[in-house]
Amino acid sequence: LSPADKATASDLPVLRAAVLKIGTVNWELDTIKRNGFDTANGFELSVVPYADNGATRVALEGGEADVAVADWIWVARQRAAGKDYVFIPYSKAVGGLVVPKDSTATTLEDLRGQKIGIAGGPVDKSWLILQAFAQKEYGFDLAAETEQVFGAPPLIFKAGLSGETAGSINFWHFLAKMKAAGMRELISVETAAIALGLNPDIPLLGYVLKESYLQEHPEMAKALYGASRAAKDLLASDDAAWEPLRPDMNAKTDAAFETLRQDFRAGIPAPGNIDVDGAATFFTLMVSLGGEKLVGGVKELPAGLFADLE
Amino acid sequence: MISVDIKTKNYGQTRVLKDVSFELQRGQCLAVLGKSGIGKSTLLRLVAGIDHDFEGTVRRPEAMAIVFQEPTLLLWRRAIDNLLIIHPQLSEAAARDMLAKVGLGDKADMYPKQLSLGQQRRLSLARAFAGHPELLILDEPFVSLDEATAADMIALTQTLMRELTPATLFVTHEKEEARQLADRTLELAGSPATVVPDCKITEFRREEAS
Amino acid sequence: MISVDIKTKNYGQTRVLKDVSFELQRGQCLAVLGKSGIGKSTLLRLVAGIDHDFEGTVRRPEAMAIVFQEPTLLLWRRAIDNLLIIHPQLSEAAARDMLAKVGLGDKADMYPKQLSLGQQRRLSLARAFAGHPELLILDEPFVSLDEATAADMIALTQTLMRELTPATLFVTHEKEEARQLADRTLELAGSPATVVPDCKITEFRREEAS
Amino acid sequence: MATPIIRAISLMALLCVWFLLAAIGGDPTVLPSPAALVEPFWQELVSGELVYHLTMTVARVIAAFFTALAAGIVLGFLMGTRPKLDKWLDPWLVVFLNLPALVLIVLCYLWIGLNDIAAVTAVALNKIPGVATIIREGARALDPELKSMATVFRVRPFTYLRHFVVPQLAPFIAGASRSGIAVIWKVVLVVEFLGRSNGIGFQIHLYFQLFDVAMVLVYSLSFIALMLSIEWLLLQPVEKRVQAWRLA
Amino acid sequence: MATPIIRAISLMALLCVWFLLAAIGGDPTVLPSPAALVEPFWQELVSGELVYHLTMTVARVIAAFFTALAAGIVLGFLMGTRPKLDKWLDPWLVVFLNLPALVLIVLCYLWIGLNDIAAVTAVALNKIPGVATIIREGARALDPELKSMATVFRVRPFTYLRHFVVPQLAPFIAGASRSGIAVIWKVVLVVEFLGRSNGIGFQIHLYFQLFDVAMVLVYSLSFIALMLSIEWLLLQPVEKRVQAWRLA
Ligand SMILES: Nc1ncnc2c1ncn2[C@@H]1O[C@H](COP(=O)(O)OP(=O)(O)OP(=O)(O)O)[C@@H](O)[C@H]1O
Ligand SMILES: Nc1ncnc2c1ncn2[C@@H]1O[C@H](COP(=O)(O)OP(=O)(O)OP(=O)(O)O)[C@@H](O)[C@H]1O
Ligand SMILES: [Mg+2]
Ligand SMILES: [Mg+2]
Repeated sequence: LSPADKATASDLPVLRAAVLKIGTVNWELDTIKRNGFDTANGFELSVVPYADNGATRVALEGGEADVAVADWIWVARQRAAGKDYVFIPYSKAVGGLVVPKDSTATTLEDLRGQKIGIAGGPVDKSWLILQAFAQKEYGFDLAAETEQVFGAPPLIFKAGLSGETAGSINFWHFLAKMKAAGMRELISVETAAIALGLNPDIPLLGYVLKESYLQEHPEMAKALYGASRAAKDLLASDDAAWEPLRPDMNAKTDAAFETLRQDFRAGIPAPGNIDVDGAATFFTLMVSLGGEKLVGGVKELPAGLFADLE
Repeated sequence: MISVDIKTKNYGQTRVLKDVSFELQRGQCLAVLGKSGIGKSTLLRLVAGIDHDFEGTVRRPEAMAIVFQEPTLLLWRRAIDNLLIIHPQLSEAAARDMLAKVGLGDKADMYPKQLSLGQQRRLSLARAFAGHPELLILDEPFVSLDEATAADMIALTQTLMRELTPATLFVTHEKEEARQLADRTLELAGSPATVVPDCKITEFRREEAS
Repeated sequence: MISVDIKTKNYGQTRVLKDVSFELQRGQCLAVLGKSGIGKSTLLRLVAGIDHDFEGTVRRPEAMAIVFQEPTLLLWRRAIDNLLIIHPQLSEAAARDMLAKVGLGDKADMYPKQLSLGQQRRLSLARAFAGHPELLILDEPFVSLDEATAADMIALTQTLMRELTPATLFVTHEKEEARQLADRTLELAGSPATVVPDCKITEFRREEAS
Repeated sequence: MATPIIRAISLMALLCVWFLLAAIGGDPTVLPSPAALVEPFWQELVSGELVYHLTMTVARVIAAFFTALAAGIVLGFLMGTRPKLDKWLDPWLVVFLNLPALVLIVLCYLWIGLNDIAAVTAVALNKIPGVATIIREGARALDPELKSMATVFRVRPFTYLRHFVVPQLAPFIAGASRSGIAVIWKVVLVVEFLGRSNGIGFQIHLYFQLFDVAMVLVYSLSFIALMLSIEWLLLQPVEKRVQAWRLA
Repeated sequence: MATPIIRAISLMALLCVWFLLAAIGGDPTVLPSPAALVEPFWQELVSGELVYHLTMTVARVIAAFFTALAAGIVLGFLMGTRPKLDKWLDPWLVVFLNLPALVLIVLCYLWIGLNDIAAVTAVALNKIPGVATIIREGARALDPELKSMATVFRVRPFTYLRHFVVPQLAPFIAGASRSGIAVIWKVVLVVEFLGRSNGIGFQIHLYFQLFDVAMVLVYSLSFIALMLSIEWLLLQPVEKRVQAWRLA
């Protein structure tokens, strides 16, 4: 920073972001800071890394951070429970189900009676969507007719590679690694979502802020969104922008690095506000699939969930 | 100076002591006699204020010293520290001196378990003698000692009694010991044990004088 | 039947015993005398095979029984169980009988801490007598007992010695006790302690006979 | 006052403190008041979820507890009574004592597979060194006089263990079991969220991810309630019998 | 054989077992051989990362350890010597003993804030009941005869604690500290990954997420190495002095 920048920086409101240190969102935040997209949008970004998703949420709730990353279904649940969380889209990247290289399975039905490893728990969104898809497409009760093994993402990763599980649903950067290691995607959640009549362009992941914070800093939603967009545009178009991120991406090979970059780019949502109707459809499906456990008491998308970005 | 009036002492359902009362002035020494298991140690514990679970009253001075029937030492502290911890006002020289008096001059830096039982008992005696008790309670203090050592200890006790003039209460099975040390004896008998009526506090000195 | 030949026994740097040797046949009883802290208990521990850290040899039978200087009871088991656990072949009736013999007939169901010290010692005696020892080791077994009880215990010991004819080794400070029970005496003296030469194993019976 | 009454009042007091804290906090999503748990609890009970997950967890806790306790007692006793063995094994003990639960759990899952054998093994391996450490201290403090007595009277090894050693170790065993079962249940929670598909730990982690504190508490407290009843119906009566001689 | 030599051989043996397991496993991503850790270790050491995170963790462990030990010993002693107090507090003890670490940690973070005070409080609260449980057993086993002796000789309370109580509780304190410090460090790991941005726990969890087992082991073993040196340079010499009377 030049001395002039410093002077202005200290006057700017600070946005403290609690993020998973190894999360992909770091790539974006890193790019924002590196290129001064934060100060350009009138705030100063301060990133506090944590080792666990739960920790970032505790940080947001406990007032140690102003923004964290979550999916909007989680946010909807919190909002319904009385929290004043609002959502700004970040990524539409979703996962899929992968099978070992030499697996003979061609459809979900072929997994009947076998083990599926799932990283996100029983209310993992990908898992729910795939269940609905199997039901609709083949009249096949995926949950009842397979055995599920829920576990930590690295363990699901390993169990998938070793063939202990016949299929795996994992977080997307693990999926990228699994694919890089030769596993094959049996079906992507995107395909399933389209088949279910959902809008696949609805970003699931996003930044979560508190309304109370936005009241104090009314411009912040748009400012953050602006900075995020600027970083995305850069990352989407400029391969060179990735070079400084590479050490933190934990990509051992060039191939893995490529996959990660591709998948990240594929996950960049279209600019602008979220399609609320599409989200409502999506949410209704989630309510019917995940039930109380996933969404708490709510049946409908709570109003005011999505921040206005335009 | 000390006055004891015990109506009853029970252990659970069993009554052990009944109507035991006596008084004892400074400088006086009372020997408690009675067969094994009659209640002598129990009586001493009541007098010492260790056991409050009885009917009756006991008046006792503050400054007391006791020799239990078993040595009851701090096994994790050296012999000399066993004196110094209990008597913080005692100088180390005085403590060593006291150890020498009971014949443990060369054992000051040993742990109790490195002493023979007789030596442990003498350490326990030294501990009782090292303070300035107004009431001295001794529960069979001279057993496990050979004749010569026992005689030494008795002489030491007599010296101490002369110098510090505590009221002394002691249990023994040896009539001879009682005669040497005590002014009077109190014999317990019966079930529940009580003071034997005919010899209620026999007074030796007077006996001897008569 | 038992033969003891101890060259030296050290505790750390300190030599405690030196050149103690004797033999003992079944039915014989040897009294060990010596002043407090001389090394009597140490000798007994060597003979009993508790302590192997010495120079010399000891030949002893398998079946032994011991009365330590302190009662050494299982405080968490009732009096009767303290016999039955050590002697699994003993019937409960026989155990109660043995308790009655040492005057604890009514204390069978008490925990050791509920007994007076004299009673605990008698329990420890009963434990030693309840088996069929070929070697009986007693370390001051009759202290803390009144005269009458002590006499009973001595009589009991004599009966036992007559019936089971163990080799007996016992420590005492009372010459009178030694005279009543022992065939011979062995006196320890000196530093390091060794057998007093002039009275090396005095033989009472013979003495008396002469 | 009778013990059950004291217990009831004492728990009531705890409940009051909680009510107070919840009222002061004022944020039911952070700390819901006890009253707010009744409904979710009922719901989970009726649906059978609670009983199902509790059963799974309890089964794991029991399996791991007895394995860890048995192995830990044997190991601790041997190390406490044999200084030579102790010297050799002590470095291993320190290493395993301080190996993070995560490392052991992950290695077990990776080697044995994502199954209950791995889970229970991981938990037991986690706790054995802790039990051994405590028991070792107890074994070092065993009375040498009683040992001598046993030697002279040729007491059989089993009798010696049962009537000489165990009663002397009883306070150490009691301490190690109580604090041990608590640690085990906490490790079971971790094991369950890392690689099992049921159990209280699985549920707690799920609801923690959803930030549903009420449910987290419902599941936590169910196990605690179970532990309280075990404590009162089993542990304390047994302990009372074992320790009777002290109070007699 | 001299103790240091035995220790070295013993640790070597452990290393050999590890080499063997790694060779048998044959998958360095699951269990890398010890040799494979040298480079990452060196790298973390040179970069200063290792020292930084280790310092943070050790500071938290020390703070929580002394808090938990002091409070636990006092509480355990009071409960062990006062049966009435024990009856009243026992239900609380069982509840807090079995409260999942996660619940306490999250509540502390939410109430006190995401800072080190909350972290240390959470860890200490987690361990106090465990220490108290073990010490309570020790306090119950205190020799009543020594207590009587102290009463008659009017031994001052502080002297009584120092020379009568502490030496009798020593084996319990030793056991509780050793197993306690291990549990505390494990809870610190959880505390760190749930809400701190540094420390071994943070790093371990991070590298676990990345499935970098080598790094997880590097960080775990650094702490273990530290514990081994504390054990050998501090704990065992102290223990030897305290227990000298047993071996004399
Ligand atoms: N805690 C207890 N519970 C039940 N009975 C007990 C308890 N303590 C002692 N007794 C009984 O009380 C009686 C008196 O015991 P006490 O120790 O006073 O005897 P004593 O006269 O000192 O005997 P000794 O000369 O053998 O030491 C004994 O019969 C003993 O069994
Ligand atoms: N573990 C030990 N370390 C050092 N010295 C010891 C140890 N045990 C005993 N001694 C010493 O050895 C000597 C003999 O002890 P022992 O117990 O054999 O005496 P004793 O003849 O039985 O005496 P008493 O009649 O008093 O019981 C004593 O002077 C004692 O201080
Ligand atoms: Mg008595
Ligand atoms: Mg002796």
